[in-house]
Amino acid sequence: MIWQFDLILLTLVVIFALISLRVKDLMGASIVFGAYSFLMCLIWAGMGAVDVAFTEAAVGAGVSTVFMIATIYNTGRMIKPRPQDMSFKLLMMLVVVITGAFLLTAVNDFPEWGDPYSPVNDHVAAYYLTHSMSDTAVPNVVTSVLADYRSFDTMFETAVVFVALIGIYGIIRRRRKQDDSDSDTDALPPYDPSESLIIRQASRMMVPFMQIFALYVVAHGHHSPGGGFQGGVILGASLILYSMSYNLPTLFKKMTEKWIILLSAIGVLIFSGVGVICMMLGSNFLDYSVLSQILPATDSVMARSHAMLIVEIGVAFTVMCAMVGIYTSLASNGRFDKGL
Amino acid sequence: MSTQAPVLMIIAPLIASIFITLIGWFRPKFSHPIAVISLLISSIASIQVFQMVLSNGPQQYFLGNWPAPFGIEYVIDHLNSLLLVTISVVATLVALYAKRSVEKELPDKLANYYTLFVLLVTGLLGISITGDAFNLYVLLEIAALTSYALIAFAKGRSLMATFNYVMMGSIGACFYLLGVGYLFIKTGTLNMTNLSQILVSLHMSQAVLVGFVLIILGMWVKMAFFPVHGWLSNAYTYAPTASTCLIAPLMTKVSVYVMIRVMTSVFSTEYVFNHLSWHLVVVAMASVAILVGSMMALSQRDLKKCMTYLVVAEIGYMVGGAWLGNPAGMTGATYHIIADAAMTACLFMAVGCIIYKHGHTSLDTMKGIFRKMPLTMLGFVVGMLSMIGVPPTCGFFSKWYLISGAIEAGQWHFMLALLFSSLVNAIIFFRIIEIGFFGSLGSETPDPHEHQDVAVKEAPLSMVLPMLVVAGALIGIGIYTSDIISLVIQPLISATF
Amino acid sequence: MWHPVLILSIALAAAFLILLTGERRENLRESWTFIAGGIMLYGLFQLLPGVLNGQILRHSVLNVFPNVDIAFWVDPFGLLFAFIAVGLWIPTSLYSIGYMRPLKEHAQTRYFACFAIAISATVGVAFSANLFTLYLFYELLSLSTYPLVAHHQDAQAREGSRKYLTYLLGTSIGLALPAMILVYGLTGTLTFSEMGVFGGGISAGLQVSLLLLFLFGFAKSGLMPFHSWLPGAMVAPTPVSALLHAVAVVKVGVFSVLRVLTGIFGIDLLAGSHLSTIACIIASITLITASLIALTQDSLKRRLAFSTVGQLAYIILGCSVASIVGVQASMLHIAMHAFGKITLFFCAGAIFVATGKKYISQMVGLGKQMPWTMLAFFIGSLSVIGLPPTGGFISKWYLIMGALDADKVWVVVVYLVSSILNAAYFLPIVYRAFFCSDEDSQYKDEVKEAPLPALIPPLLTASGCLLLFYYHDTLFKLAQLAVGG
Amino acid sequence: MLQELIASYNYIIVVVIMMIGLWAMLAKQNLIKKCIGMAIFQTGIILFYISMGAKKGSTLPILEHAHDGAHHAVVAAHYANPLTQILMLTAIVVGVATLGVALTLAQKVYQQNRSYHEDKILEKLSK
Repeated sequence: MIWQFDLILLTLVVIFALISLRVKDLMGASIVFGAYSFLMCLIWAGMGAVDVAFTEAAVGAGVSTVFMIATIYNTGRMIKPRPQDMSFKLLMMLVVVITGAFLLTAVNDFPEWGDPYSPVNDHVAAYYLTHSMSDTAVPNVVTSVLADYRSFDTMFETAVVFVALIGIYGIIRRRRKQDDSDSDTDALPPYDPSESLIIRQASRMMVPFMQIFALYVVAHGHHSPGGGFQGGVILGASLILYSMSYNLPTLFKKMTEKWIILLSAIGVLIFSGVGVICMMLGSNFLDYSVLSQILPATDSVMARSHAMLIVEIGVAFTVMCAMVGIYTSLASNGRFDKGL
Repeated sequence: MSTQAPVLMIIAPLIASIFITLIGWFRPKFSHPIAVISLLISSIASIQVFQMVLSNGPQQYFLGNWPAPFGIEYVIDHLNSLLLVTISVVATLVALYAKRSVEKELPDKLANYYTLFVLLVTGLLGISITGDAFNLYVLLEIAALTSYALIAFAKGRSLMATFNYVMMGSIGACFYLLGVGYLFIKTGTLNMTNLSQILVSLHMSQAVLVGFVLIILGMWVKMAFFPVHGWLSNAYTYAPTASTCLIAPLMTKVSVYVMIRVMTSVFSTEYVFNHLSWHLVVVAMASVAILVGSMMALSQRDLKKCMTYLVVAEIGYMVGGAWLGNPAGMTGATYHIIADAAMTACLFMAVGCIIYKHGHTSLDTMKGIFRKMPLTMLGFVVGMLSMIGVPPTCGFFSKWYLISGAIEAGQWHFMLALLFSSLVNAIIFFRIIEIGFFGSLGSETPDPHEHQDVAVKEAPLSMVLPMLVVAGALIGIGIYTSDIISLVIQPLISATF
Repeated sequence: MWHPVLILSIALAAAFLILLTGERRENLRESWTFIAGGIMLYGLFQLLPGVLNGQILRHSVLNVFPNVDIAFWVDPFGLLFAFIAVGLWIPTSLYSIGYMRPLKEHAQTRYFACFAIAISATVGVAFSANLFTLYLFYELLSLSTYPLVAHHQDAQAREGSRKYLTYLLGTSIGLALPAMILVYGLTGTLTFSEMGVFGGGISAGLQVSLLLLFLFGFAKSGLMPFHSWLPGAMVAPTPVSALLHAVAVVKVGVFSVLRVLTGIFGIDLLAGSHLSTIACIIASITLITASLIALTQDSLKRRLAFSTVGQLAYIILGCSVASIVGVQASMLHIAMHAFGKITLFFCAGAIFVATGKKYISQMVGLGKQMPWTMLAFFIGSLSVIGLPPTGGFISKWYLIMGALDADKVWVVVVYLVSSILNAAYFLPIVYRAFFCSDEDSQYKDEVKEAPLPALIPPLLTASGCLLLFYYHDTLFKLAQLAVGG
Repeated sequence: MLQELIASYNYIIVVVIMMIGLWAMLAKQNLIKKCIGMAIFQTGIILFYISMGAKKGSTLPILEHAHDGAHHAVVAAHYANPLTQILMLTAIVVGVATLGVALTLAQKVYQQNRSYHEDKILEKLSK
């Protein structure tokens, strides 16, 4: 990587973070935050963490920003200045500065940046790189670590997304024709983006391509950057785009609320189900190698590889549904009839 | 290959949560039985594991059959085996208890509620059982996210309280993750056993020090240790009854467990107490936490809120005990994790029964509560006696060890704080007894005969029974103290000191 | 066969049966008390021969800490105390019936049940083989007597019961508990032993602080400045006061102090250091001050309460001089004072039941109308003052002997001064009740004796005071056995 | 020399970003700004992990392999660190889940109190 480029990016990131916190318009702040995330994922890509960069581009710069916009759409967007208690801010500043200084004291103690033989790179990580092929036959080590060596983390990560979806539904969802008293027609902007012909047509064309790409990302995660998360987020984003360019009811015609919930649960079920099957076949939870007993024409190594694909599909289901579900909840303010 | 019980206790509620969502969408009333069954399976599995640990010593379980530093492993030793039993059993009882209360408070969200309920238990069990620092973070987040939602379900004032909780919880989790990062950069491993092996030679490292401090700080935020206790009271007070009953006893205790785990298993007592040697400052903070919590509890006019501040004070007990730096203090702290989980569960369940029948828990309006709800108040009395530390309830024994630890370490202020908090608990307790006896608080003249013939209006049996079981457990734990200490805590203490 | 746990659980079972029987069938309910009391007394008598032969029965129920069990033993001192508690429970219950029913008190079931639990706790204290068990029952007693003190449920009762618990729980948690933990931390044991548990090697400063913590920690013994719960608790119904002041609560306090002084510190350690003097000074101050305050009280029950504070200090003083005779004397005094003081309280209650009067100034001429009550009152006061032919004389005699044995002449002076004060605050009451002209008498013919259940118990206990003057051999034997004399 | 500076510059920026986020979470009054602060804090941590896993002159952690399934001996130093990446994948997902919950709460709070301003909300609640 080019260090000058890196230097500029790192500086820019700080500036963008500050701007997004300074801007009085919340919509603007969200957009700046999106830009911040995007710069961040450039940095990560520069450091060789393509999978992370990929995810951040989809999640941080994409979906997160859309979540914020959906929230702001239903509420107020301008911050009205108010006289503030500066002593509190100063106190917090002090806390933060002390914490930061404390964190910085350790920087000199870190191994040299980029050292391939630092403990982080040498100990466990090196094992993964050297054994991934022989253990799992998956060349993308990120995928093999994600979906096999540390698949237990990943399963719970999927569960986290599922939890968020269920939790948000529980908090925000209202039955229709029930208390519409609190702020029904709240802050609807005069401009309705779904009426724009250009946007409609453009997204109509884009959505299928996005979805095909997403499927590719899921399926080809063994050999190239990508996997269940990235694919799931892109799938979700395509649906979000669809609903943004038309409106929510159009989306719900294709994919109802019920399916959002059920599919997200099924995603987790696929993942944990694979684990349970492994247990039933007499090995430890998530030990894919025993799946060779039931998968046709596989040895224990290939069984791992195949099981990873199954698991990634489960992840993709859950993530996609969670992204769409969270977005629709936020955008429609829990009523699931109209909204952004 | 060993038994599957360790993973079964985590997986049962996880899979149950999926089925609750799938089935509950169509038939919400099935949610509760599924939740209870899965938690029962968990309890049985955890008891089985506990017995295995007692007879065969610490157990390991490799997920995905990957050997330890490369895959994720479960480590069940003396420290967490009993905690696992406590979590799963308390959760089962709370689940039984929750039925009527949730039906009343959140009738249209049964499926969502129980999904999150069992997932919270999954998270808590997972945190306690895992031997991997990063896996712990993921489960910490599961537990955190579910508890946010479970609290926010109550709507109303709970929303803002939860928002603050989300902020503090995220800071806590981020600090933990960052701390793990600082350790990771020096060691290259996330496995706790492996970490502790490598860290032995890294005691002088500044990065390791920062990492340790960050993890501890993160846990303090999570457990609402003074001075970052502000979020706890509102969040717990405005939450739905069943959520408080589940979260208040278990969530903070698990954070305390993580703290002790990091102090003893990842680092060593040698490092924490001899190398760093600022543990006495922490004990002083714990004393302040106890004082502040007790004072705040004393000034409340609402029973539930009062109880939440007692939780803050109890956290001071455990942190202080763990940082006293001697075996007695550590024994007290670990014993108190179990004791306090049962105590808080009992009290919040009793408070929940009162809410169920009475609508609220403002102290001024609880005239005749003893006659109206005799069984509920029986449970409450036992819980409160344990809080005060009256033998033979378990609260007495934890206090005993904590005080002996304080004396051994010469930390008189901590001992005084403990005694002060006992007295405050006694005052709070007798304030409620007085309401039972005199009908009112303060200067109002009580009328001896006005509430003599209040009809008994007890909360439903499905709520009262689990509470009484917990109340009985308080005495049971107290009676079996010496067994618990010698079988469970002693091996742990002798391994770490 | 007869076992301390069995004996104390009989009282618990009685409490349970009382609760079950309930308000409707009150005769059946009360009969449980008497049945339980009878059985317990029988059981204690069965234990007596063994103890007199010098056997000490030990029984451990449950191990709680290393070296600390919930354990019981039947030693002479404990048995002596258990005898007093159970023996006086029966007349007190009879008296309660005579007191509660005419006044139509509410919640009698609760009252009798709590009473039984309190007795159970008292017996538990008596038979505790170590400090931990003792503490356990000590707390149980505080809690179970709270409903009794708060019985009237009015503003005054709230005041009194608050004070009661604040003092008792406050001191036991704040002082006695840390002291106990310290002792355990220092010695690793809490079991009472005649030699004390401190082998030596404990600094004098620490010993003094432990002594103070224990003396004040067991605030039931009413040592100043932690005495004011006692007059405050006078709001309770009179039978409760009788129980609190004569049988259970205060006696448990001094019993605990005596146990700690003899079983934890050991007489030798006390005698061989300044500890004895310190304890003596504290007790003496309480003794004199309480007697002086008692002089100024007009409310009969309050005067009795301060008299109790003083008499408790006698007992502690007797033990604190740290001579063998002194300790024996203080054990005897527990018994003697119990009989005397309970008589006095019974009489106060009988007067209240018959006339509704509480103040001494209203009792002029009462002797003509209530001769039996006032006779009993007279005997009771003689015993408390320590004049023959009552049991109080015996114990006071030995108390003085004990002080002389320990070469503490100033203690003898304290005894004598306070005895004079005792006489000064009791005898005028009796005198004015009997010897007054008809014009001065505030009572005409309308007042009669209290109903029989309220009259018999004071006469019983008064005759007990007289009998103890002649038949105190067994008690004395027990006391002698208790301190290896 | 310059390279070394960049190396520590990297970590310094990490701390700066995290502290910006932390400060926003603690001191900002606007709930949405708090949420943004939370996201910034999390990205800071992610950057920290990614930085520690970076290797000079390495390529993506996708192993070269022949099509017949045979593979060469792998030199770990040639590939970027996969472990930190998957840890951070998890962290990103956890972060977006938390963000979603926080935003939902913020939205509901706004509807109750017609404001995102913390003090204003607390004033209103304490009435």
